[in-house]
Amino acid sequence: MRRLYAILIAAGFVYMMLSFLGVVPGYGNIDLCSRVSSSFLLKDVSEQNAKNWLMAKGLETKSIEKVYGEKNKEDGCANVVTSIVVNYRSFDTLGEVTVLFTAALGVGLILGGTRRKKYGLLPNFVFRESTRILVPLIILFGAYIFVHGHLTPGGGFPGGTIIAAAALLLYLADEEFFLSKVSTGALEGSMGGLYVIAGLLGLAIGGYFLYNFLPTGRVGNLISSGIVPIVYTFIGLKVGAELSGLITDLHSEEG
Amino acid sequence: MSVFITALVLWLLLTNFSYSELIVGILVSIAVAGVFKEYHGIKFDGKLPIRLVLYIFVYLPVFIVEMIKANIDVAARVLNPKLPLNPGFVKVKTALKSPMARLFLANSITLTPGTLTLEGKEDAFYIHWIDVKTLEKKEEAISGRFEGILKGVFE
Amino acid sequence: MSWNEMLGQILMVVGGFFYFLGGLGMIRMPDVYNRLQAGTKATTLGTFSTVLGVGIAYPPFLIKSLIIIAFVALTNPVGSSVLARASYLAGVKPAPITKVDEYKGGESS
Amino acid sequence: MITAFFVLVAAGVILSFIRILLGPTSSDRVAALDTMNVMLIGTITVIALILKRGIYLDIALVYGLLSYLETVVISRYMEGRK
Repeated sequence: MRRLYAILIAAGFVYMMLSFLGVVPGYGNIDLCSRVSSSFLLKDVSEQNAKNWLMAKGLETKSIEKVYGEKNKEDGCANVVTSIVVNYRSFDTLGEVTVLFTAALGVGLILGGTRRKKYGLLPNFVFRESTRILVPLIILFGAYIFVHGHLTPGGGFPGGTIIAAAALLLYLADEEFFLSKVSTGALEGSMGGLYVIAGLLGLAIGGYFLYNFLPTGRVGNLISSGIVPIVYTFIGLKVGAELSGLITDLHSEEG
Repeated sequence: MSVFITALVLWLLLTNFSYSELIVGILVSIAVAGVFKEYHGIKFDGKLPIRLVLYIFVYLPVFIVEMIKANIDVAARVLNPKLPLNPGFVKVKTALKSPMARLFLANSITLTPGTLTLEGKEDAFYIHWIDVKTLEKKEEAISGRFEGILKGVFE
Repeated sequence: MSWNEMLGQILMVVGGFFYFLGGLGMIRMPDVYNRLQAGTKATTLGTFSTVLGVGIAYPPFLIKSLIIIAFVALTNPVGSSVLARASYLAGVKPAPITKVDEYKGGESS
Repeated sequence: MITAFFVLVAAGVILSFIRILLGPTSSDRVAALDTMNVMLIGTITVIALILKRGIYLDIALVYGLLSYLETVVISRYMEGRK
């Protein structure tokens, strides 16, 4: 009976995969690469490319400012979601970071101890050594994700989560490793404070909270879109420190 | 220092090259190397280029040939209707000392025909072997091909 | 279709065949250690072949494909090794045809 | 040819999925899940090739990292439970 159920569910899975085959277009038949946002994402925003795109759509090449110029003027983000999350609705993001901070604080109050919980078994040798190689590279990858948050999908929250994943890997691989609570607390507190200070600087310079006061630059470069990458760096470090502290709390015991 | 160089190379591979990327990459790599001043397993010295050349031109071809042989082996076993298996857990001694060389040896053992590393102790690996032929010559049959090469590359 | 796309697609189909072998090994092998053997080897070579095929068929992806290959080569054997040791220590019995056992109930501490 | 790839991968994924549903012990299930995850990494890169989006390669890398973490966490949990 169990096998029958298994085969039935697998047949449903087959049907799902086959229906997916119809959705995927054939090789070379896709038109996505001529979309504007795609050329922003691939950092190929030269004017010649824009002209080619407009010619292909049958539009006049005079409207090139309409496609590229305005976006460049306003916020300079290639990624629309980032420009909404960190530029237009940045106060909302500050609130979200505060919610996460409160959750981490609650877990720390309830579960926080000063000693590390031991598994009682040494981890596998292969796992120990490979973790020692992997962890710095994983943290670098997390930094890559949140520094490039305004160019590619990603940003502070996924980057911070990847940093916390590296911390979890360290806890699993090393019996002695214990992240000191002072360092994570100091990092998260200072990053949250810097976020608010960036907002207050915007208030002082531009007249309202979290004003984008730096020049926006050219879309597609790394140094563009004003304070957005800086704020995303703050958010990424803060979320990474918070989630690492949460993992530390879950790994510690009283006494 | 070695962490810094590795991190910077990985950063430049991940991004398209420009000067601002280079500057930010240097900053991030300094931060990562500062955090992992003590806890890391990436260490190398001035002989790195020789080792890299040796690694690419001596180790990798042997490794890839062994991997393709492993897969043909697995395919033959899986597609055979009689399923010829004779599994067992064996202990294999090794002479390698540096952790990196032993890590690569363990991974090579896992990816070559019919063997899977379970655990490494001070001087030995415990291995699940899918087809135990003999118990005397097991070192030569399992790890002999790689051990000399890795000793030359890493030590 | 140029030669590199052709080569890339051939590599991809070879990789898909190894993926299929991995799935078949998962079904046919008698116990968890043999299953891990089949699964790990077949999927690692399948991923090498597929991702290298993608990199060859479209050269702008080549560098990131190599990074993915290095990552999979470093993590996949480690993962299966950890899982094999864990299932041994958790008391999963090997299949009855297993003759030799020099690991003896996990003499690690 | 891409269609042939998808058919082969679908067959492999379905076989390991049946193993997830049947598996007598939980380590069988985790092994099958690990195999399936690696297959999906390859599939994501092929989809990146079809749609010509470099972003999906990053997604494949993150997916690989998370699947590795999942395998390791479940393994350590099973070890400690004994």
